[in-house]
Amino acid sequence: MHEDKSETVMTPDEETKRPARGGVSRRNFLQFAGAVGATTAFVSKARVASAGNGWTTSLDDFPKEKLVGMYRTMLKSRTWEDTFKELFLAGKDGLYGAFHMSIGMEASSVGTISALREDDYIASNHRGHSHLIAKGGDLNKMSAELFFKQTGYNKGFGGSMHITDVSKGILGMNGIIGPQYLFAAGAGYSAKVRGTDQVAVAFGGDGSVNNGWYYSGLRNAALYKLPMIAIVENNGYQIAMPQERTNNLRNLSDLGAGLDIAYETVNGMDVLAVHTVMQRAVARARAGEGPTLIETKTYRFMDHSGLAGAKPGVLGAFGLPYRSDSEVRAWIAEDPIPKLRRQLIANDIITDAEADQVVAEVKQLVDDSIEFARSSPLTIPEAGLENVFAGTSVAASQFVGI
Amino acid sequence: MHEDKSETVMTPDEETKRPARGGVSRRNFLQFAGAVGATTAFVSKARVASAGNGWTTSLDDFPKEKLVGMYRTMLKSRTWEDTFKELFLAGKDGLYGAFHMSIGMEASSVGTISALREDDYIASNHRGHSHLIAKGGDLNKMSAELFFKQTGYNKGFGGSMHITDVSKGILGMNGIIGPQYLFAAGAGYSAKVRGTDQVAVAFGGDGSVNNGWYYSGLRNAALYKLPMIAIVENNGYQIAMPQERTNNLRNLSDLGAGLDIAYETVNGMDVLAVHTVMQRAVARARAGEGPTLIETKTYRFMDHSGLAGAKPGVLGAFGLPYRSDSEVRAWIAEDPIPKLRRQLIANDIITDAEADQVVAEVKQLVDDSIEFARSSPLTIPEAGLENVFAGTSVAASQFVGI
Amino acid sequence: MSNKNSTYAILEAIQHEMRNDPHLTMLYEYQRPVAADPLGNVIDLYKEFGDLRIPDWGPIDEEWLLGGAAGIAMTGVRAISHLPSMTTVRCFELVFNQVGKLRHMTGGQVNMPLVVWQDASGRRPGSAGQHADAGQEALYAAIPGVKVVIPANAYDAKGLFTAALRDPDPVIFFQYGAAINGVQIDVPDDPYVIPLGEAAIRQEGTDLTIVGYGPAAVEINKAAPDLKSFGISAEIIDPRTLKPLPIDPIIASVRKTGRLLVVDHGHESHGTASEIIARVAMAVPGAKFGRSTFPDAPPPGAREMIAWMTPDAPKVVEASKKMMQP
Amino acid sequence: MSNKNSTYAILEAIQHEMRNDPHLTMLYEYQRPVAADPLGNVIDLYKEFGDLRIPDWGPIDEEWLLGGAAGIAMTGVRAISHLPSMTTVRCFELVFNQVGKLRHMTGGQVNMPLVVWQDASGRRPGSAGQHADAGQEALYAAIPGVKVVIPANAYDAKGLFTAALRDPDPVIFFQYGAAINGVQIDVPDDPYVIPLGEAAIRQEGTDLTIVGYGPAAVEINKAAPDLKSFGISAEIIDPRTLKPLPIDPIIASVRKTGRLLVVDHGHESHGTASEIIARVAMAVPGAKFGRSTFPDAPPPGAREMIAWMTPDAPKVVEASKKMMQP
Ligand SMILES: Cc1ncc(C[n+]2csc(CCOP(=O)(O)OP(=O)(O)O)c2C)c(N)n1
Ligand SMILES: Cc1ncc(C[n+]2csc(CCOP(=O)(O)OP(=O)(O)O)c2C)c(N)n1
Ligand SMILES: [Mg+2]
Ligand SMILES: [Mg+2]
Repeated sequence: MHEDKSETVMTPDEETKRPARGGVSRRNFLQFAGAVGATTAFVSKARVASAGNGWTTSLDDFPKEKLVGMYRTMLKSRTWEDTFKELFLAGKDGLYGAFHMSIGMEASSVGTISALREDDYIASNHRGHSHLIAKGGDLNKMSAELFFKQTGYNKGFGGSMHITDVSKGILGMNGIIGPQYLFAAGAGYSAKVRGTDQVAVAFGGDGSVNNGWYYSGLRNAALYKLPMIAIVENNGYQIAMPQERTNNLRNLSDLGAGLDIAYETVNGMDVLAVHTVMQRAVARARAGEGPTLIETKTYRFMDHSGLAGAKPGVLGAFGLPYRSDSEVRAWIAEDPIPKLRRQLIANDIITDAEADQVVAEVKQLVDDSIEFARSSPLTIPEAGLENVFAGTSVAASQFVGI
Repeated sequence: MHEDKSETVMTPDEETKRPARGGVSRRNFLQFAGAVGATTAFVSKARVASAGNGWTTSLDDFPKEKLVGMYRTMLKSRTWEDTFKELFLAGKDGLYGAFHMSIGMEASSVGTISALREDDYIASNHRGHSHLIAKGGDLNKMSAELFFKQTGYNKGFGGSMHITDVSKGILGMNGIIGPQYLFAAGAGYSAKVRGTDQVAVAFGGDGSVNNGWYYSGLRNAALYKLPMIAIVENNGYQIAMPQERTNNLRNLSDLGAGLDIAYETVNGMDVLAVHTVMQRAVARARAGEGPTLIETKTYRFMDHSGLAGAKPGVLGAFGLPYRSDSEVRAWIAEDPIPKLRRQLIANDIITDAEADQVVAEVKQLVDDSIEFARSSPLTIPEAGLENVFAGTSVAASQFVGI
Repeated sequence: MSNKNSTYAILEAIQHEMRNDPHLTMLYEYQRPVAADPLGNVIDLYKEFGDLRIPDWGPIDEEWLLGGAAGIAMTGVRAISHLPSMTTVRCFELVFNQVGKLRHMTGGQVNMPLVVWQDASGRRPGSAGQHADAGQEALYAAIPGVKVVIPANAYDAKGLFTAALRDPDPVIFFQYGAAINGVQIDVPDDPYVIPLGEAAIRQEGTDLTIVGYGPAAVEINKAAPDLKSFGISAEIIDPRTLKPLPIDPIIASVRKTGRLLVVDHGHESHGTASEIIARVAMAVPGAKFGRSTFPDAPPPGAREMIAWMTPDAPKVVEASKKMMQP
Repeated sequence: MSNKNSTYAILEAIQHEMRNDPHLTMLYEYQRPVAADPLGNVIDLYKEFGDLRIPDWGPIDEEWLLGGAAGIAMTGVRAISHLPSMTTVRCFELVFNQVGKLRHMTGGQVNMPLVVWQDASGRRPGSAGQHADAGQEALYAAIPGVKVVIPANAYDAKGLFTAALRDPDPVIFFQYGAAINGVQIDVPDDPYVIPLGEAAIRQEGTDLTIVGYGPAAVEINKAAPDLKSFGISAEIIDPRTLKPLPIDPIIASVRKTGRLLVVDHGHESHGTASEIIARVAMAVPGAKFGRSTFPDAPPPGAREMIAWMTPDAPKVVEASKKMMQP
């Protein structure tokens, strides 16, 4: 028991570490959450105020399929992660490995990526399931990868944190913070060389903005006017470290002023607001007007990684040392998925029954993907020597070959 | 001859490389030079307009010793480098190694550093002789280091590009672009830990602002409100690459807007203007108000490194492929040393004879330092194995010891 | 005195030095330095030393943690830079071109009393790619001007960390996950020093010299009983320090046994095993050499793959048997 | 066909591939890729291919040059990242944790057709500290997933660069100052390939195997006549590629000569010499080994010091004589 304590209090395995609460004020976040609450309570067909960034969006501007598509995609992401959360909690299927949920942040991923074309690029981070699903990632292959099976996207080499689908312009999730910005700028450069009007989008958390690669990616995109967009998903925390204790900017997109590029901060709990801001950025990028820096203010309902504070059937992780439960509840009140559903129904875009139908369809897809993963074969140990270089294997140097 | 050409056109030894002219417009710089020319031609006791940054300085604000001191220090730097330039050109003394002159940029180094205290810190770059001299560097030890002698500052280990005097708060010149900003931020942190009100200043060229360490040093200084000042000496070129082709900001200090810190761009050819801006920054730093980013617009009259385009007895390097001679002449017209001399004399602060006296004294100091260097002993080869770690030597592994 | 884990042992070392040195400062990232020992004693450096010397706020920016700490150290304030496990080489250039060179380049002027406390994952399943690495200590040991330390247990961790904190030169201290609770051993409460550059001979033997440190030392330790039961008298040496490398006791041992097996969780090529074998090969002609290392591949995520690729205790036994074949 | 220097030879290789591949792009820093051969032919890639594929503008920002080029390569456009000589490890983490790992981590999905053209100073006097380094190729060869090449002359440079440009995997290509006009040799105008991983046996011999690449190969070449005159029949091998390392011809040679001397301008510890000696020691028991390397110190500026520390031709001769002693 005592030994346990010293282990869980601090080990170099940061994923399992829970620093004690820093005693910092949550004022900024609660203020922001409050503002969101006040404005999105008002749901009207004519105008939906998207709090925090001064932009307003009207449902009229969106075709029905687009709106339902966004709903479906957010739900797909939510349901897929939620299903895995339940599997992990149930201790079934022997699941193991890294697992960072985007639950609560789906408006940011879906709002941005739904403004892209299929041939555009995204470079994602450790919290990227939702980006992948929004970009058309195959649930079967994603589930199989979480099971570390041969049929997974990465053939079991990568797991949750590295899922990649180059064929869909998904340059990959990544376990390291920051290179996304360089990769996306490079992908934008590549589009220019090939003479296409593709756009490349980098995703990072509020923790990724204090990194030289962020500065470099954005600055070079500005210099060469690259079709690159940076999405900073500010969910208020870097593991357990509150964002306001890591950077002296209140709105992280303000760096754009010092880079002389377009920049906006948007309510990341409002998929339509995010989409609107993103559409403008995409138009700028395709028109050769250079990069845009977008900050989406959002929140992860669960813990940084893994299952601390999570309970079966409950949305959100509570009782964590670094945030208050009332803060979590304030943000859950802004959950973008029921919010969009309410809007769609209130505005007669879909009926309650149609919405339930979407829920059922998505659930079926997710369940099928779990079945696919379960019934897929494990990896072959020797395969670990492959894929270092194309078409060859490296030596099995763990064995002394005398 | 042909072989020579292919060698000089391109080798990995970038110091000797001369890329062909990029064909880029020099408009910005000429405009700026023009502006400087227009305003500083006006010399009056009441007000000296310092072009480019909107600040004006009056000689009345400065005690006589301060003014004469600045003149003497600029001259010391100029004379020391100029003397070495002549020695290199004469091929005497077997001089070798890196040699980056600050000639033309003395107002930037002296204007800033003369606003510091002796116990403040500076972290300098490859073009730092002038910073060192301004911070009180010993000419004898500097000269001996250029001769790679035992009596040099670095005992012959470093040469021109690495001169250091920790005892005077000179954390060192450095052959790598960028770490200065981290070191100065760290030194500022150290001052806070020790409870002093010391200030730490980083110097870098216009080429150093596109580096992650610059962003990191400034950003952390902002976060922790460190007594750190960054001086970006924008001399218009990065070796042969014009500054406007490397960064999309017109005034490099504008990044400060995106970092939410104090920032200014100042006419780097006017030592009083630079000093005034720096005084404000130092006051802010000592008062715990955090970092300042200062850009000094300046120019190096000589080539990037070495002697290309230089002639004995001639100020400036001409005929270089990447800049026009008329551009060089426009900037030489702004030479801060005769400019200050003219001001001091016109305003009856010193007489012509007194000024000549300073010139003579400085020349003597410099000549003495060369004599000191000449008569000092060469290094002992075996000493190269020392100073890797304190108090020991490493093995002479170049010899097979069987 | 109790069965502390290495993190607690390290914090004890830091706490003691911080109490004696009013300036010693540690920069770190999101991992507040708090730990408890088995008796329930808690060390919370932040609570004791406050927000300036143990800043419990700051960015995810390893270059600041390293470069800022170097700036602190250069001005005479002893500093620790604690870096997370997936960024073992995020600041490599700053160590290579600055931290390791400044004393030499300035003719001895710059002191760099800096300890880089580098977490390291080791070969754990389910992490993949960047989160299950090992062996980067060999890259640092290739850099002139820095010392490199890799304890395999809490006792060594405390003694070596104290030595590092009292050293005038930069020390890179690798703390592997496997070495946190690796070999259980009592750790004295009082401060003590294990000098950098001293190997530990874990077991004496006459047939075969087995060398390994950090996670490999943990596996070798596990394999020891089996080796005995197979009649192999192994001399087991943990160098603990890679730079300065204590090669003499290893050479002396191989002179006796005639056989050297180096086990390393780093990669096959250009790892520690090469350096140790090469030095012994020059000194002991005619000896027999073998190495068991992780292959020249990144760590895969799937458990089956990474487990098969990692030199664990059973593989140490197999390798030793092979080494004993005529 | 003429006595081109390696830079011209490399530009020939790039020019040829760029003419065949309409997208191949090079990012570089302040060093416009222009060179002339002895006949006065000039290659100016910027002039021929323009500001997009040979951008003659951009920042001093090696992480962009490397990371941006990696982003370009990931999207199917072959890329070259040309990095200056004092920043041999400025982007080390990006190579270690991204460029080298992405294929493996993604189960083979990511192709990385990227050539890193890394300038390297070598041990020149008057530069000191960061501008007279050598040996960093060994650090890259320690990284899984990247190939490493170091030509010692213009002929090899062109053939290896062409091979690198046709490889689906990332290749780090070290161009040392000493190897630009190192060994004079005619370079064909037409494209040709030297496969990665093939050693060159520069001279056959029976007494002693001498291995070295890059600047060391240049010095060994200079020492060859003296060795003959002292009656030493040396077999001289230039591996040219460090990863994949062509160890078989070296092993075969040492089986014949019984003696191996490795010469390296990198440092003593954890350098290439260790890896080569260790591999041969495992394969050829009883052989005699020696290495002549730059010491474990940064390069000092003063000529007397750095010259004395550098394994040059006279030291190669001395070392060979020592190796021949019984
Ligand atoms: C360069 C680097 N440093 C540290 C880490 C360890 N780490 C993983 S996730 C994380 C927090 C990231 O916070 P943020 O960017 O806000 O993203 P979020 O997890 O909140 O989505 C950290 C510090 C890492 N992966 N990479
Ligand atoms: C990180 C790094 N990249 C490249 C170089 C090579 N280099 C030396 S000086 C220089 C130009 C610097 O230009 P700037 O910062 O404007 O300073 P200036 O020489 O004009 O004073 C370059 C590219 C270096 N020293 N360090
Ligand atoms: Mg976050
Ligand atoms: Mg410049």
